[in-house]
Amino acid sequence: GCGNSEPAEDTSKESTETSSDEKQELGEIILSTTTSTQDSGLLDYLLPVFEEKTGATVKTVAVGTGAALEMGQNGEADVLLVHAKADEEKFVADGYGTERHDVMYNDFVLVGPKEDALKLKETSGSDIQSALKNISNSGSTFVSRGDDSGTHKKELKLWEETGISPQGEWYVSAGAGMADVLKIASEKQAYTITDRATYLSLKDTLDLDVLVEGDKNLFNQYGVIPVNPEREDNAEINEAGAKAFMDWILSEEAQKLIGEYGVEEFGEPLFVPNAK
Amino acid sequence: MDYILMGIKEAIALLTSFDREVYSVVGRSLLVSGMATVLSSLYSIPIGLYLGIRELKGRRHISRLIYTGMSVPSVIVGLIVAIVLARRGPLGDLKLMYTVNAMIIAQTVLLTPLQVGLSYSLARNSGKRIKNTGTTLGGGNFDIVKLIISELRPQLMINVITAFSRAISEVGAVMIVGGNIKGYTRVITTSITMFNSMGEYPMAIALGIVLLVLSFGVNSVVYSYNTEE
Amino acid sequence: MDYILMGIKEAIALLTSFDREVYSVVGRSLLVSGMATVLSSLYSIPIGLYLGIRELKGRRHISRLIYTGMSVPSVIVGLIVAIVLARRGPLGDLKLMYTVNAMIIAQTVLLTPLQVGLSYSLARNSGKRIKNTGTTLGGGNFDIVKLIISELRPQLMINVITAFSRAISEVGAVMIVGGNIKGYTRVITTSITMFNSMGEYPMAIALGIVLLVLSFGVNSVVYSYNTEE
Amino acid sequence: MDVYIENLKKQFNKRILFELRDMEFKSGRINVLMGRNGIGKSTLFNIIAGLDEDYEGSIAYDGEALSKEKMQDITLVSQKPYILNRSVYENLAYPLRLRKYSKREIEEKVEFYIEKLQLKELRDQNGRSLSGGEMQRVSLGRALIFSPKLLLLDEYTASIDERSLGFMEEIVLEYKETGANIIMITHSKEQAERLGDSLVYMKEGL
Amino acid sequence: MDVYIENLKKQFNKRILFELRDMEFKSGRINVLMGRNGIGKSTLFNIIAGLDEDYEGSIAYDGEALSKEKMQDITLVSQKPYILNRSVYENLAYPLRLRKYSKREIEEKVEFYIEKLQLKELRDQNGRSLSGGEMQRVSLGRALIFSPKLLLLDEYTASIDERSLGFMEEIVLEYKETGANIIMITHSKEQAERLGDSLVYMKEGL
Ligand SMILES: Nc1ncnc2c1ncn2[C@@H]1O[C@H](COP(=O)(O)OP(=O)(O)OP(=O)(O)O)[C@@H](O)[C@H]1O
Ligand SMILES: Nc1ncnc2c1ncn2[C@@H]1O[C@H](COP(=O)(O)OP(=O)(O)OP(=O)(O)O)[C@@H](O)[C@H]1O
Ligand SMILES: [Mg+2]
Ligand SMILES: [Mg+2]
Repeated sequence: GCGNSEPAEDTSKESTETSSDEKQELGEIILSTTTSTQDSGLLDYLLPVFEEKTGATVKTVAVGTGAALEMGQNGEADVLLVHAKADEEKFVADGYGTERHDVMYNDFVLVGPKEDALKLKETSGSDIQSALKNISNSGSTFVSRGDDSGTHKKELKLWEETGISPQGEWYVSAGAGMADVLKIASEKQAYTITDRATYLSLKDTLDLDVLVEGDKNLFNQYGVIPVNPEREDNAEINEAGAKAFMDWILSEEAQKLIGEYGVEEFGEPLFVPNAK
Repeated sequence: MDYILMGIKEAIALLTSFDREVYSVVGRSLLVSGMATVLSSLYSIPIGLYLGIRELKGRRHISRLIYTGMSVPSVIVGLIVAIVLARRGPLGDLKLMYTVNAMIIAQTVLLTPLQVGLSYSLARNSGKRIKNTGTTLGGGNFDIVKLIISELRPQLMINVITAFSRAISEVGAVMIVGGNIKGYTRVITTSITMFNSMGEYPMAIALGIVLLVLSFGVNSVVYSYNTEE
Repeated sequence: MDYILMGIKEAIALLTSFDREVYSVVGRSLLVSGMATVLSSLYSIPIGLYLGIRELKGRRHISRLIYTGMSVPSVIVGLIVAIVLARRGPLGDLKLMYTVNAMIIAQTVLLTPLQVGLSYSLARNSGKRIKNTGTTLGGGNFDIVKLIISELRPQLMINVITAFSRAISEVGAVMIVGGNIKGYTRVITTSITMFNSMGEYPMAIALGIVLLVLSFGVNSVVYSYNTEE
Repeated sequence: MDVYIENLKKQFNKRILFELRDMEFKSGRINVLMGRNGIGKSTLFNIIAGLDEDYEGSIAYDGEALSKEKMQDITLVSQKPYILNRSVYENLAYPLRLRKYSKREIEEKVEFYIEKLQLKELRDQNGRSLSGGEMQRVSLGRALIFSPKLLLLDEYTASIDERSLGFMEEIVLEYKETGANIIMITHSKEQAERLGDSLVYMKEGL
Repeated sequence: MDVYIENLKKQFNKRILFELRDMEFKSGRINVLMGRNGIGKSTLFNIIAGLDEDYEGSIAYDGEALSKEKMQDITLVSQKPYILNRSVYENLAYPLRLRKYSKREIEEKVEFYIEKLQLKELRDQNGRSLSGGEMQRVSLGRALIFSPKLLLLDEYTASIDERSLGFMEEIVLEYKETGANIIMITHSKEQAERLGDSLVYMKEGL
């Protein structure tokens, strides 16, 4: 409880008008995002810079894309950073979010057994559709996320574009996170589609190689969406904080940081900034 | 709150749908956790009781160590079993990873310290008179372990129920070594976790209710062998 | 197998580094699980004992229901507590979601059926003589609950240790209501889960070892109040 | 507190243990209850003390049914006494603490019985580690200390040494003078003769 | 099995309970052990039976130290017997089953003692629900059935009714004829006189 009759508190409120204390205005921002951004270490790298600059504290809750969007709908998060473009646009259109902007992308790759029995590297090159056809025709095991995540949705879309409805013994639906699915694929010497960041961070523990990459269909766009504070029951939303976070992550400074992340460790950036 | 109501409705729908998929997930949960409970009971209870009746030196330290074992997080158990069973691991040739057998192994390992700890405590706290009786009638340590099992069956049953409840409700170990693969290694708790991360809360709650119904059934069966009353 | 060795090395490094981040995660684990254990003990033990000494009608069914409660998966507990504490939930105004307090609440709820079940079983199996003694000396039900607590303290301590071990090793509930937020709600088990999914197995194992060391410390303290010997 | 038993029938599962037409135990007396092993004496005591409600028939306590208030004035010195896991002193104090006696009263009464039952050396010893005879003393003291109106003694001197038997009997004889109803089970005819004012024999088919 | 005790000292924490210079119990006799409550009789029995190893001094069994084999021939009828949670029949059979007796032998011996201890009606009853006196009978039978060479009887008739006392004593007198060593604790001088061949009094500072 807070005794709002106490004069001391009133003065403290007034003193926040000064610019040096402006920082504290932003307070706590709840950022709901996918496990891939957290597990890749990107957020641990970015957020301290933002917090230092603005004095806000960002509480990151990393969940599946489905749960992240659900949190946004319920007003449990102030701002979202997710990667399922179609759903995101619907989310904004339905009035759950105020706006949506591209932040960055990473790319998906098709990984599989090192010996590459299907010779996908040679025959498919960077053509994901031909690779998928080849896998399904040969009945080679393919592990799907099967968890309704952004990655899963992307994979399903690729199958759809290829004109195959994947089902049968060869198509394993794991219902697990990216890291688990990569491990399963490695154990079973199967194929799967993964974001490059997760693959790179687990590479040493896996018996898998990248077989197909570079198809523009494999790009994975991340977007930022502030949750709509005007919706019923959304009074708690930290509107200013969400806006500040969005503005910052789209800013030149943040975009530059994103572009540099991972170069040192993996020799290439994990995410490509593309805010407009 | 709507989620909870929707969850209850969904649970009824699931249970009455006789959907093969649902039943196979439930059956697998029962198989994995039931087998793990039985297997771990077979050796952990005798070991725990044996340690409990022995007047070992440094008993206080041993007690603490044993009870500490009960805190091993299931994710760690999963991880270590996975390291051993993985293709590159020492038992990789058995190709057990991502199978129901791997899940049973992981849960058996997970339950071991719990079962040893609870049996140990039972022997220490209630086994003294039984031990003395057995000893004066000519029983050795092994006979006394058997005697305690038959004398304290109701209490041991509760320990077994406690172990089963930890197994059936845990997700860390089975997720790592099983992988929640549809049709093969998916169990109730891994499904719940999956639906939770998908934001499908009513479905998650529904499965939670299904799990409790299952658990009630198992407890009823176990309980009917319990001579408590 | 290398992971395990690396994990052990890493664990030693962590424990001796005196890294503030590591210590705050460990401290938070202890706070959350310790508080939840204490809070749930305060009411669950008396309730369990009370139910155990009463000669209730339909006792067999009550027993089964109580033991069934021990199987509630932690993810479900997390989910339901989250629904209640969410901004739009009935207790949304308290702004508890994603705080340490929410984690304590969730684990307190999680431990309740376990603590009730174990105390209930204790009263049923070992409380009869104490109840009769208390009754003939003029005690009412409430006095008898107090009497059982003082007479069976060693056994109750083991129940409390069992509850603590479930709390400190579980991840489902604290993950959902806490969110594993760095510097705020990150605890050992949520870190382990995170490192596991990041593929940093040695670090996950190292934290598992840290957790066991912590648990050993707590058990030692609890155990020194245990009058068993 | 007079006890009047009417048509009391006790059975385990289907087997009838006893059926008592009527039986009376009057206050101000030592009523001795005898009978062969397994005839049901201890079982009857449990029923009278309100510990076992699984019976048919009726028992009147001063003409009334058993109530919570009445239970406060009834106690049982069991054949296998359970001594609490605390000091002998605290064992004796326990029934007084339940009844919210003042600190001074508790101290006075407990010291009185410690003296009387020759428990001085055991004062601070834990009750669970006592010898058989010591337990019987503590159990008797713990029962008398709150002045019950109905005292059920189940073979309360079975393990008492010869030297102490005298004062153990003396104490009960003294206590009779308070007008309480004392019912005592014993297997010793001599003891029954020394202490008893009335004698009831439980027999098969009574 | 002769028992010879030398410089046996038992203490709890710092308190010395007893120090026995030397004490001898010869086979083929009933050796009575008496002493006031709490003097340490039952504690001594526990030590002799090998249940309590926390003492100083030495005990020789037929001149030798206690071994696993010797333990097979020693038994204790406890002051507070623990009867197993199984039928009376199975309680009696238990020590024989431990010793891998044949089915026929077990049946013969058990039936013999059921008859002798007048337990016929209790044959299939659960041991935990017996009355005090019934437990003492079962406890005695369970001890004699495997013909121990050293039999420790701790107040084994404390709760036995007058009618049965006779045969309970008779059985032990008969058993003496096997040449076994019987040591018996009792508080009854009469019983000591009736049965005892020798008498040891435990006293403070002995
Ligand atoms: N649960 C039970 N089921 C069957 N029989 C029982 C049960 N409980 C007690 N009995 C029997 O009831 C009878 C009466 O027991 P009780 O303890 O009242 O005898 P008692 O007269 O006090 O004997 P004692 O002189 O040996 O103390 C005994 O034969 C006992 O075996
Ligand atoms: N753990 C203990 N700590 C302290 N004293 C103890 C402990 N255990 C037993 N004693 C004491 O040792 C003494 C001997 O007990 P024991 O049972 O051997 O007596 P006893 O001679 O058999 O008496 P009784 O005739 O009453 O059966 C008792 O005074 C008892 O209080
Ligand atoms: Mg009796
Ligand atoms: Mg004794």
